[in-house]
Amino acid sequence: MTTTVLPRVNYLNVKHTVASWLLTKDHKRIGIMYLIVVSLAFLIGGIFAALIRVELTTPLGDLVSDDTYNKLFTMHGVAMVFFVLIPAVPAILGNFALPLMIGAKDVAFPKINLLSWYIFVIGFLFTIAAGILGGVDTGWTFYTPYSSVYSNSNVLLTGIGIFIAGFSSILTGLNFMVTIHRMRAPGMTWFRLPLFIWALYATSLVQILGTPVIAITVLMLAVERALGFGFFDPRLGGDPVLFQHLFWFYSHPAVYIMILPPMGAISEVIACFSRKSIFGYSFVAFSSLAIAVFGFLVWAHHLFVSGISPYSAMVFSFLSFAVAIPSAIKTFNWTATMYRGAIWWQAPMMWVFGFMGLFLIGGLTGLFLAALGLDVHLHDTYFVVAHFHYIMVGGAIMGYFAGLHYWWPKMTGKMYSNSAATLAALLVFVGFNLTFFPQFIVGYLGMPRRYHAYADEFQVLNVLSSAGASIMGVGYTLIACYLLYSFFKGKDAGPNPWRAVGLEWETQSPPIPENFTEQPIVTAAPYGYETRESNVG
Amino acid sequence: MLPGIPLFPEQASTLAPEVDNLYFFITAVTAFFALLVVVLVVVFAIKYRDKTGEKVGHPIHGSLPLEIGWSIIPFLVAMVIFVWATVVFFHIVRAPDQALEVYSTGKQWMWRFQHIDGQSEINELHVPVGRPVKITFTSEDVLHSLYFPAFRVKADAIPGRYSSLWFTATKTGEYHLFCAEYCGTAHSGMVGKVVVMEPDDYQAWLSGGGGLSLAARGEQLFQQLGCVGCHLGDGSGRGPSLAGKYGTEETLATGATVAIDDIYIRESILTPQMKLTAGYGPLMPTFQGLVTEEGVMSLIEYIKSLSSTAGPAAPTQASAPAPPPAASDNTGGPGE
Amino acid sequence: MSGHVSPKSSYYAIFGSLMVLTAITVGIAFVNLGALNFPVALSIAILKATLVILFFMHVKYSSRLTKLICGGAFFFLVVLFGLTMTDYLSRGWFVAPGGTAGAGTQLTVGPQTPPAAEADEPDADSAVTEEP
Amino acid sequence: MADGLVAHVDSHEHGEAHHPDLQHHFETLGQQHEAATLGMWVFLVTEVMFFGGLLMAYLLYRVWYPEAWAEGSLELDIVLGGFNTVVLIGSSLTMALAVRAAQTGLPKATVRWLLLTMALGLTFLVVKFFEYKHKWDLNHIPGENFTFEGPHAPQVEIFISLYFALTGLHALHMVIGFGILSVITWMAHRKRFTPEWSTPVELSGLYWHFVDIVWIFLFPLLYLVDRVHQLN
Ligand code: HEA
Ligand code: HEA
Ligand code: HEC
Ligand code: CUA
Ligand SMILES: [Cu+2]
Repeated sequence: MTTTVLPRVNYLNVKHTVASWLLTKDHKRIGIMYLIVVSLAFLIGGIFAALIRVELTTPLGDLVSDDTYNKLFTMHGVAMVFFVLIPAVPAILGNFALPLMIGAKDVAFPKINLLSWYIFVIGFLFTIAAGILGGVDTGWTFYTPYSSVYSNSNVLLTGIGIFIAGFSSILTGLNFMVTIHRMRAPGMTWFRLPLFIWALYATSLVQILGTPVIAITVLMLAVERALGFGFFDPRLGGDPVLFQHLFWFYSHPAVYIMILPPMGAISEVIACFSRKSIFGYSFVAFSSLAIAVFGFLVWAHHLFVSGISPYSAMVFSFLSFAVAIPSAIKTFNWTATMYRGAIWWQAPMMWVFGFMGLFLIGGLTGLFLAALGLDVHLHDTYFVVAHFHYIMVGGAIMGYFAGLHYWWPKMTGKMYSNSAATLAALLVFVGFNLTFFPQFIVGYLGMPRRYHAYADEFQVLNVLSSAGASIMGVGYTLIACYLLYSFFKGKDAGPNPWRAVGLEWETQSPPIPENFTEQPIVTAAPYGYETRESNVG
Repeated sequence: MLPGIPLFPEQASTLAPEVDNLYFFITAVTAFFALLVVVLVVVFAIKYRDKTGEKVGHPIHGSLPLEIGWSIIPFLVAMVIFVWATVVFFHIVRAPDQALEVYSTGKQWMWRFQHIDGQSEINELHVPVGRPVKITFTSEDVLHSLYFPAFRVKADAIPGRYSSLWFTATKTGEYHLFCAEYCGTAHSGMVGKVVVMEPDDYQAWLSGGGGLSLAARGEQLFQQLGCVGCHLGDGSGRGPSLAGKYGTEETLATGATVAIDDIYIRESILTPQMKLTAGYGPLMPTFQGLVTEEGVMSLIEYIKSLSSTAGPAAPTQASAPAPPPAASDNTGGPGE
Repeated sequence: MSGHVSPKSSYYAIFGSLMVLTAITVGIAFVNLGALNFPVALSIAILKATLVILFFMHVKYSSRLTKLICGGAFFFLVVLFGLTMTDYLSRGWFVAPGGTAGAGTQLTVGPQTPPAAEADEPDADSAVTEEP
Repeated sequence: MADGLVAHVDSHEHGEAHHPDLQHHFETLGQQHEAATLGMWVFLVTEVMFFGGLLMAYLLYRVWYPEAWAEGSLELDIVLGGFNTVVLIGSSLTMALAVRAAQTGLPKATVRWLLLTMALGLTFLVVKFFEYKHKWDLNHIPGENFTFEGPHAPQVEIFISLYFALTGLHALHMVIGFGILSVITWMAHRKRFTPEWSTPVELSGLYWHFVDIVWIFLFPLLYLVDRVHQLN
């Protein structure tokens, strides 16, 4: 290992003015700017979640009014889905790491990249405005005719916010796709791409093909609500179920926008801390694409009791089972990667351990819901709530934190406390299970979701759930503390604290504005950990 | 163990054990896969732990047989679940022939149930044990969803459409009834109970409450709205006779044929011009706005009852299943 | 560094074909082909679009990737239409015994109650609303 | 790094003369051109899906309410629609010729063809405006004041809603296209394009052709629906 003297200039300190941030076209800075906005959205969404959990400690609706409660879970869902999880990994970690990992100076369209951030912020502001002006109470799914005719809340403003934020997602996807096609360093062939890149590529596919459909759907909803056009209105003979088809045509694939990038990050971290190549590289790579493509074929599994044809339900159930297979392939390959590795228990790997268990439970309970006869009972109960939190919080958020902890030293040049990070991972893991496992049981008992008050016998399980949420809250707060501390006061991390392979670790931390001092040329497959040192464990 | 915490819902319908068995099966299968992976991860993490971070792993790059194996086996397992679950599903959606019919409408924020014999109740439903009950329902405003956890059935109520669900209760008692589709402010208050009774008690309950039978109320409406003026029993009126029509097929002016069922009658009342009967002009006015969803349901029930009376009996005299004599305009099931 | 350059004449030829096809599609709209009118009109539109894509947009001379992208867009459009229609087209197939259609009934007309959010008293007797 | 997996070479010499249009993060004009073209195509895919949502609604209700569709379509003026189709396809031709002129290094011709394209686009929009105005006068705007005589009035309202949504969105794309072409024309006038670098013209061409294609579908879908069955 050669030690180079770090040049002082890096992308963080090259200029200090606020304008130099707000007008930056540097993908790394844009990634940081996303990090700030998304963390804010996570905090807001988390506060809503906390209020939900407090309300639900008693069966009576005694803390907040029913209308307020309805607004709480709606805005929780909207904030978490559209402003946290969809941008979290692609827009923060992807933006930061993608060009570095493929040896490019920047993404293909840096100006559009900055534009995406602004669009995102404007969408976020609209949504916040909707919240401040009284909130919105339709559920994050905006089902008509409630949303188009009956609701008295700020549906329009929220809809516009989501519509705008959608374009940010589209542009990010477009940018990444072109970048991966056209900006790879010499020698960086498709099968030398790190798996995170494959995952981002698959994600951009979904963003490009799916997001326009939600955009037009929200637009139709808005026009129907504001101008009285008829698209879904049953009074004219329109079909409210059509809205659900169009909504889920995007929103099911969107769950893969949320999980694929964290899966990619997991692949990076697991290889690095097992000191091994990924087991079955090409299977993991192609399963990302398979999930992205097959993910478009299953949306109506959210509609099994919405009045669709039973035969159609059968088709969608079948396809939902089929789409589980690529996820299975990934899971097994990650497990096999650890076999005979040299597993280094560092903070990012702790998050991976959590991810593996929780994603598994989330994914497997998806099979319960994809099973027609069972979904009739489970649909719109807390079982569904538990399922998606296991995947989205236990899987995607855990995967996001794995990636954030992995690249944090590269992003900031600073190291956080490993023991604090391990403790946080443990707290979140324990708190998480306590929060959401009881919800499977209460769901099977029949407690419907979006209930402000519930039957007495569900109380004990709900109290457990609220208790768990507090532990989780402590965990998340801890993360915020030590990461912020490390940013200002942390030890220098050095260019490659994990001794990882990959182009992003070849440059200094934090990287220079142009990423690399000289154009890298790639000559081998990724994850060559074994061949690096002779010290086989 | 904590007393008083239910961990499993009551099984109170013939469908419940079917659904629960499926649930246990999927739980067992997924638990197997979950344990397999979790145990392996834990074992590997401990066994191959390297505290120094200096060592490197063995160069293992993959194995085609393994990849194929762990693609095919989960797929086959998933297909077993799929087939089983689909069979159960079709049991759930296909109501048996001789079911006791109940009509219902959901609106913000209550459920109204209308028994054929006249009783109507709100947020409460009385049914006999051991007999299939089929509920046909719709919504007057937004989406709702009728959900009986103890019976493991639910279906969305959709404005402009009829949905149906059925169950055969197997245990007497009182069970929850929920609205499962988010419908606005008091969604969580749109709850009630279903009371499963012994058949005798049920009969007693039925006769306890007065009220016109659904068909009889339909008959009243048929007169009030002036339907009789055109739809004479012998077919001599301006509109076709409706006697004996239900369940048959009608030829439309376009030459197409349609089955005369609930939906078709509903359409005929609300948008008569949409499907004109062959041989008649577009004379019939729309009754949209003049009759409620429940009114439509009782009219349908009345027209249905005409089918059982053979011959050209004038519709006004059609004999509906005789309601209890205490026929007042005010229905009030014991539930109210 | 530019894309493909075609001779001017080929553009005029394509334009001519597009005009002819437009005339045909308008003409055919006035000829009764029974159920075929719509498929024919759609086929002509697809043909016209293909001409524009291949020649005006130079896809004929573009890379495999561009062709793949064009094909991909239409593939997913077909997925959207096709899978959604599996629902709508098969709704009529499922009729539960006893007359009322089952879960898969085609929607008819809407409710008549205005969207006032009145959780009013149960008006059991008045199945008839006031005459306007 | 001791692993030897990654070698380094010097990036392209900074002493080389740079094309003024080459952005710093690209290596060559070729790479830049390919990235931009690919980006445009991907963008057009998103546009296809965008219109796809509306077309899905169109498809469903057309299957459900064929009579209402025919009734609604009779309200549209086939002559104006047909005229606009010719105008728009014509503008596609002039656009293609403008791109060709730019690629072959004829700035004057480029400007001429672009102006012609814009004129045709404007003609389209003006005709569209009068069609809308006609609808407005007849109270055929969906919403509270929608009036329509006929047995299928509610379903015709859905048809008209889709008509406005589809053509409105299309017209919006035309307006945006008009804006883009104005800039491009100005750039062409300033002789910014050479056979070596005419990517912006090519990209706006792609966009313009796409808008044309949308109309190629909208015309039969909206104006030519089962006329003959209605007219008998
Ligand atoms: C990141 C988000 C995410 C992800 C990745 C998934 C993944 C899956 N989801 Fe989930 N889902 C949601 C988020 C997500 N979901 C949300 C938000 C909702 C509710 C929305 C709302 O209504 O508000 C929902 C609701 C939902 C429903 C509708 C429930 C209802 O409302 O009635 C269904 C039904 O089929 C479903 C199924 C699945 C399946 C089969 C997968 C699969 O992709 C899972 C695949 C993974 C595995 C299966 C685990 C690994 C595999 C193995 C270890 C091998 C063993 C496997 C076999 C034997 C097959 N989900
Ligand atoms: C990514 C998605 C996501 C995430 C992360 C979460 C996180 C949480 N969610 Fe939620 N949830 C949804 C997506 C998500 N949720 C969706 C889509 C719905 C459906 C909405 C609908 O029905 O319409 C839902 C609904 C939902 C319900 C059901 C409401 C109902 O149906 O009535 C409940 C109830 O318990 C709940 C709880 C929680 C809890 C306790 C957390 C906890 O994990 C939250 C913990 C977080 C905190 C406590 C914040 C503290 C954080 C910090 C202090 C760190 C600050 C950050 C930095 C600066 C780095 N959520
Ligand atoms: C002004 C006369 C008139 C009145 C009043 C009238 N109808 Fe009709 N109805 C007709 C005519 C004419 C037809 C046949 C043409 C058609 O299908 O619209 C018809 C058709 C029907 C049909 C379809 C029958 C078939 O065989 O296809 C039903 C059902 C029906 N009417 C029910 C009713 C009910 C219920 C009412 C009262 C609420 C009513 N009608 C009031 C004239 C009338
Ligand atoms: Cu009615 Cu929820
Ligand atoms: Cu889904």
